Amino acid sequence: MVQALNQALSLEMERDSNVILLGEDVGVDGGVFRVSEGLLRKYGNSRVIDTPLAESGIIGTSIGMAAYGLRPIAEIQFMGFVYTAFNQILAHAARLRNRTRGHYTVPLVIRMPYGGTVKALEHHSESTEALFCQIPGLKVVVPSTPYDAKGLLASSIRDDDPVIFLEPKKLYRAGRQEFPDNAYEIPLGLAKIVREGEDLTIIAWGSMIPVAQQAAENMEKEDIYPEIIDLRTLSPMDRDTIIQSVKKTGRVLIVHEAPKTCGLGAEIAAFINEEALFSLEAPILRVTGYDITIPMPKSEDFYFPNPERIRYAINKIMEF
Amino acid sequence: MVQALNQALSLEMERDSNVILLGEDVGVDGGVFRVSEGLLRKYGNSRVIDTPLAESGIIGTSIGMAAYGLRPIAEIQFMGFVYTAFNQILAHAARLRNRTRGHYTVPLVIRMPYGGTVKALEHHSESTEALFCQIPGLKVVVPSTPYDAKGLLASSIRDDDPVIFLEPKKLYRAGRQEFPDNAYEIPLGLAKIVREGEDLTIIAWGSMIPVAQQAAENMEKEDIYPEIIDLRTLSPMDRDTIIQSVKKTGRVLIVHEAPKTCGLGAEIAAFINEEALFSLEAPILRVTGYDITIPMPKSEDFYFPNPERIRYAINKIMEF
Amino acid sequence: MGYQIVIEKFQPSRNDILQVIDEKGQVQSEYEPNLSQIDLKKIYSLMVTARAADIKAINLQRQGRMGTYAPNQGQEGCQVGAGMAVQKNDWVFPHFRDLGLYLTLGFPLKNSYLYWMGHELGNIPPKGLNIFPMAVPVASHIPHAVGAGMAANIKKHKIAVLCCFSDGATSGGDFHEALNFAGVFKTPNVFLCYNNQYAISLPRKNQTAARTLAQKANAYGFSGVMVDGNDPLAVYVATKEALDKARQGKGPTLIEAITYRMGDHTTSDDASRYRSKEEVEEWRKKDPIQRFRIYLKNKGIWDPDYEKSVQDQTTSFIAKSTEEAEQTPSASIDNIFQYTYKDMPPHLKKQRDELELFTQEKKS
Amino acid sequence: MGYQIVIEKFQPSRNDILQVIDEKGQVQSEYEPNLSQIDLKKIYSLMVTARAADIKAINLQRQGRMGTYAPNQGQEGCQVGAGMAVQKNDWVFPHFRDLGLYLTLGFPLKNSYLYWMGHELGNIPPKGLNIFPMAVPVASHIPHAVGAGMAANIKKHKIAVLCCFSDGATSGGDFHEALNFAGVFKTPNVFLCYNNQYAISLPRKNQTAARTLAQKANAYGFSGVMVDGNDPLAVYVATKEALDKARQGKGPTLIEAITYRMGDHTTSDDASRYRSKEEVEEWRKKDPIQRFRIYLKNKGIWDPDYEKSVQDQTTSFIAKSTEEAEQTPSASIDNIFQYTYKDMPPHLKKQRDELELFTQEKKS
Ligand SMILES: Cc1ncc(C[n+]2csc(CCOP(=O)(O)OP(=O)(O)O)c2C)c(N)n1
Ligand SMILES: Cc1ncc(C[n+]2csc(CCOP(=O)(O)OP(=O)(O)O)c2C)c(N)n1
Ligand SMILES: [Mg+2]
Ligand SMILES: [Mg+2]
Repeated sequence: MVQALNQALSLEMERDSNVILLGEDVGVDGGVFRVSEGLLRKYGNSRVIDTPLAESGIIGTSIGMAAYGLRPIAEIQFMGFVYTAFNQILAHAARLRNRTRGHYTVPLVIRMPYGGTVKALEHHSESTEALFCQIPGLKVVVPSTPYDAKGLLASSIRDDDPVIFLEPKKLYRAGRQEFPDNAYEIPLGLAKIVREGEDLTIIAWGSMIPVAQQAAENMEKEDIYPEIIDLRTLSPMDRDTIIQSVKKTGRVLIVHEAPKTCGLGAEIAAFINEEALFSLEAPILRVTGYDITIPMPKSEDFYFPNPERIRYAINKIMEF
Repeated sequence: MVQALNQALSLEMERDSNVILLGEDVGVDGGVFRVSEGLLRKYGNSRVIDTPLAESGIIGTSIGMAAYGLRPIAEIQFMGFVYTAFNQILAHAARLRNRTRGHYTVPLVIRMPYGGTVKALEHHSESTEALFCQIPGLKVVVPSTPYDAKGLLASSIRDDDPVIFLEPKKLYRAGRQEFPDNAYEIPLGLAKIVREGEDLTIIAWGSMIPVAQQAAENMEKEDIYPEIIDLRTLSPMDRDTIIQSVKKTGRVLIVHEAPKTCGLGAEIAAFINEEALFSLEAPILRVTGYDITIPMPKSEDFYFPNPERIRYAINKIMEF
Repeated sequence: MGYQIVIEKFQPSRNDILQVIDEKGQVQSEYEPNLSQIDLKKIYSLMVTARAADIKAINLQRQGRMGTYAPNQGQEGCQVGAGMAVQKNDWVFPHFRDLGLYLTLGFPLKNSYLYWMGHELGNIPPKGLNIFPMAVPVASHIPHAVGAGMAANIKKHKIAVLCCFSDGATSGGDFHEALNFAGVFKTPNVFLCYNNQYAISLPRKNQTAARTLAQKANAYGFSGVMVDGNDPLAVYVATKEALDKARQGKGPTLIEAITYRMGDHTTSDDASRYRSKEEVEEWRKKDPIQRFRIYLKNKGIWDPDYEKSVQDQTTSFIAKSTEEAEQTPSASIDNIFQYTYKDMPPHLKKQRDELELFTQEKKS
Repeated sequence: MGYQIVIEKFQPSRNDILQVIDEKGQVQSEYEPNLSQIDLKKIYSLMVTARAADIKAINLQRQGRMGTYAPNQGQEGCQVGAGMAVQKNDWVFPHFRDLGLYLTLGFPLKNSYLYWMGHELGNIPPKGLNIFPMAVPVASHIPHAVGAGMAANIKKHKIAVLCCFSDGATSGGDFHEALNFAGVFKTPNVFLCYNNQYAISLPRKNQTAARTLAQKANAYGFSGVMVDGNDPLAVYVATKEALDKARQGKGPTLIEAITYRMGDHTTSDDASRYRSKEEVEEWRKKDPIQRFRIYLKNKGIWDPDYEKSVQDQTTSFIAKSTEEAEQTPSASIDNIFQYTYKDMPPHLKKQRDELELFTQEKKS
């Protein structure tokens, strides 16, 4: 996926000289995950900017740059370090268009590696997408494949609203999927059914897609055929695709890494309840992180959803 | 309610010399809403501290003070200004106990006026409680009456974990309810049924309680008798009281000021779906703020839930 | 006037404060700018208008015709002085208490009133004026200003960016991160700090233990300068020099303009709770309008007839602005939904439609 | 040695850097502290242990026996020098790259290893040592240190608080807000900045345009001082003086210790991508251990036998710590749930019980 993201960045920077990249170690070092490798050389240090260590400063200046006429892509080195920029995101990036009735806009992409299961240090495994999904004015995007990563990042950069672009660390170097070399877009706001099935609907995104796929494969032995929806855009959500699938299967499992309480799964369950209650044949279950701080590596395996936990939950759902 | 809060602060400071108060304008000015009026005179400027204008600094130093052995009460002047302190709250206050397996703890209360309908300036009407409810390690408390305010604040101060204490601005000077002069506690984690009813369950908190009560009163004309649950503690939530009521009524309406998507109502609907799906006779509806930035005063009335919108939703629910 | 003269001279370490006109209206400095009569008159009438528009706003608030409002009196000197130095393509990131600056830049008073009356419309600048909406969260706009400066550098635009705030903002993390970026990227920023001695009830001395606010620039590798904020010419001279320096690619400057907030913090505040009458009266003697009137009189520009014409113009301008603002309809339902995103997503359309339906049903 | 001598003398404006032992191990200063032979040996053996324990950690990481790790080499001088100045009731808020400080304070190496191996247990300090767990979010622990200082003032405890961080942290909003609080409330804080020239790939000169980091103290109304961070005695002298000053109620100090991160940023980093071998080799000549060895030799304290005994002790200490750390079982399910709150709320109990049940079922 790293290469797909790198290509998207490079192609968009080539396409539009207003696109610039900034963040900690994005230039000389090419990003700690090498997502921006080579871009400094290609586009120079006025467009690929190594910043001081200050996340609120990175996002705050990006807002000013965006309003001035650039299309900044800000990298936050890990999602666990975005919180100091939370005020800039919530109070400014998300609101400037509305506050000025469209006079100033913030075409800004905030890229950040998110998620766990990679035995990382404290604060390096965060998956707090729901914090952003509740902020009007933001879009939240999460790819699960290199192909999607490239197309969704291109669309995010071309989008005229601020986009939180979450990159699943776990998949950075997984998935040797092919993707075309040219630039292409995948529209924001559309989910994708990555596996068709009849028996229940699994809704997931990002790093949980391969986990759900593995689980679904395992379920075949038990003659259970889940449909899997990869949300791709978490906000605004593709509610139609979800409702259609739920109406077909009548059963829903949501899988995410974030803690259960107030995770995005809550909103998904709530609106399914609102719009398709009488299609439900079983309670909507959620396989998620627990409502605790993500454990440090030695015990992190307890925390993250895995195919077994999914199987366990599916069996519960199918009992109804 | 202001007086009740003031009493709770004063009594707790009297009871325990480790209790201290800090924030912008809490001392000489007695707080912009006068909640800490008189405390500087009573307890001196080493325990009632006017700080520089820096919310992350206020919360960050409070964490250090708490770990050192004090029990700080930090005031954030308006909920709209807490976001710069979000990292300190999420990454430190909420986690220090777990990170050190109980060696260091953060007995800290973060008080802040929240909510709208008072024709306030931009950023002065926020109700983003769901941001905090998804953070493991935090408690979130919201009183709706002076009596509860005093007892809940006392309990929050005596609690050994960090508590986000939200004070409904709208009710600061409303409600001339009597409350005893002595110190008393209301346990955290317990909701309260503030109106008994048979036909549906309304779940709300803080400033939405009087609104829900007004709506419920109006519904009597239509021979509909809602039960109203005042959550009081939003995290951890009193799920039992909710489930019991839902099992009785079979219908649920959630009312909150925050935007609908990913508001706390989502979690409430989701866990009711999970635990009591087959008791539901109608979809769980939510009357909430819209998924937009809170409008400025001239059009804010469109935004906030009111008895008419609640009636509209109740009628929809009763149609099933 | 040469380049970077006052910035070098009035460094905080020298503890010398640039003043052109003293409290008695006398010229006390070799740095008196060479402004035309028209400009001098403009400064005067803008200050007078700002003062009167402020009084009007407070009255409107008292009568329930305006929401909570932040009184401006006493700070007209620094606001107008600074505004006079701004050029056409510059960008401005104002403080929330900045009426004089807004007026000087040609921002319609009607819009300022609209803002405080509670209309988002009040945030929209007129065509050709690059001004951001005021930021309510203190200090949070400073990074935006630096971002604009970075963008100008990237685009090789020879412009400057003025960013205003008050003493309270200097304690915020965003102040620090932004000024540090400005130093590192040598942005064309001018940071104008209205040191009006208070952040609500907190006196300046409890905001920071630094002797001056200007010296904070040193932490970011650029210059700070101190000026008498109640002297519009001193502020003009320093701001102009700093903006010129910025446009020439010579990096940022922090200006500390020493002034006083004569009124309450907002119309919800009662400043007598935390400061003495005597202190306020001391500062009244330093009033920027009063001393500038004497200065103009000494120059033969001011006389009672001129005063009357200024007052008359001001009165009718304010009346007209008030009327226009009050006649502006509040935002429609569609309007409050429409600018959340460029294109309204389905769930928002649904919410909007429901609200519209509900509102119609309620009416009928 | 009197009070506040070096702090006054080595102010950043003077551009003079306190050095007691030069790169060749020669005493270059009148400020040589009067330390006992035991203490001098302690400094040496602690630096040697820190160096060896660091190499061991890197090896453990390479062998998959430890997680991502932040190499420490080159910074032993400032860490040990500072740690030697800490007294029993002081509080310490360490940097995440601070192995030498941890060791000096008597924090078990086993715990440090546990931490980097991925056990929360590694965050628990031994009895009697007031040390906070390291903060991974850069700069975010500085306000905690100031809070502890405020608490000590409130409780009238005559203690000092040492807070360590590196150059990258000085750009963070929390650095600013915290140091400003420290100045305003005159807290007993010592801020020790390990200026190791890099924040991952960002060189110090791009972190801030300020000429020195020490001068940033000026923005908060207290003193900054510059020391050679590869000279443990210089760091000791400055830190001791600053801690004494703090305990005497005379307020905070910022110390800039100039040093170099000899290794990669972490075991995931490759520093050759962003800096030259030559630069690294230049700094190798300034190695703190090497020069201190010569200093001890010149004093007649060091000889090959002594070296051998230090090496032997170190080797067995490290082996024992490694073994103990590796034998520590990982946290149980109950353990990862138990410390979320003082009392586990019902929904968490339910989650824990479900996970326990699931885990048992899976096993069987
Ligand atoms: C981040 C933040 N915290 C708190 C507030 C509430 N508040 C509004 S104005 C103000 C004081 C501002 O003081 P200063 O920056 O000196 O501006 P002045 O009022 O003097 O113009 C405060 C605390 C706010 N607007 N933003
Ligand atoms: C707030 C924050 N942003 C980003 C990171 C990722 N990160 C870890 S260490 C580091 C550089 C730290 O540099 P410095 O403060 O100089 O410490 P040093 O590594 O030199 O010891 C960065 C960017 C982080 N830990 N915290
Ligand atoms: Mg002020
Ligand atoms: Mg460093």
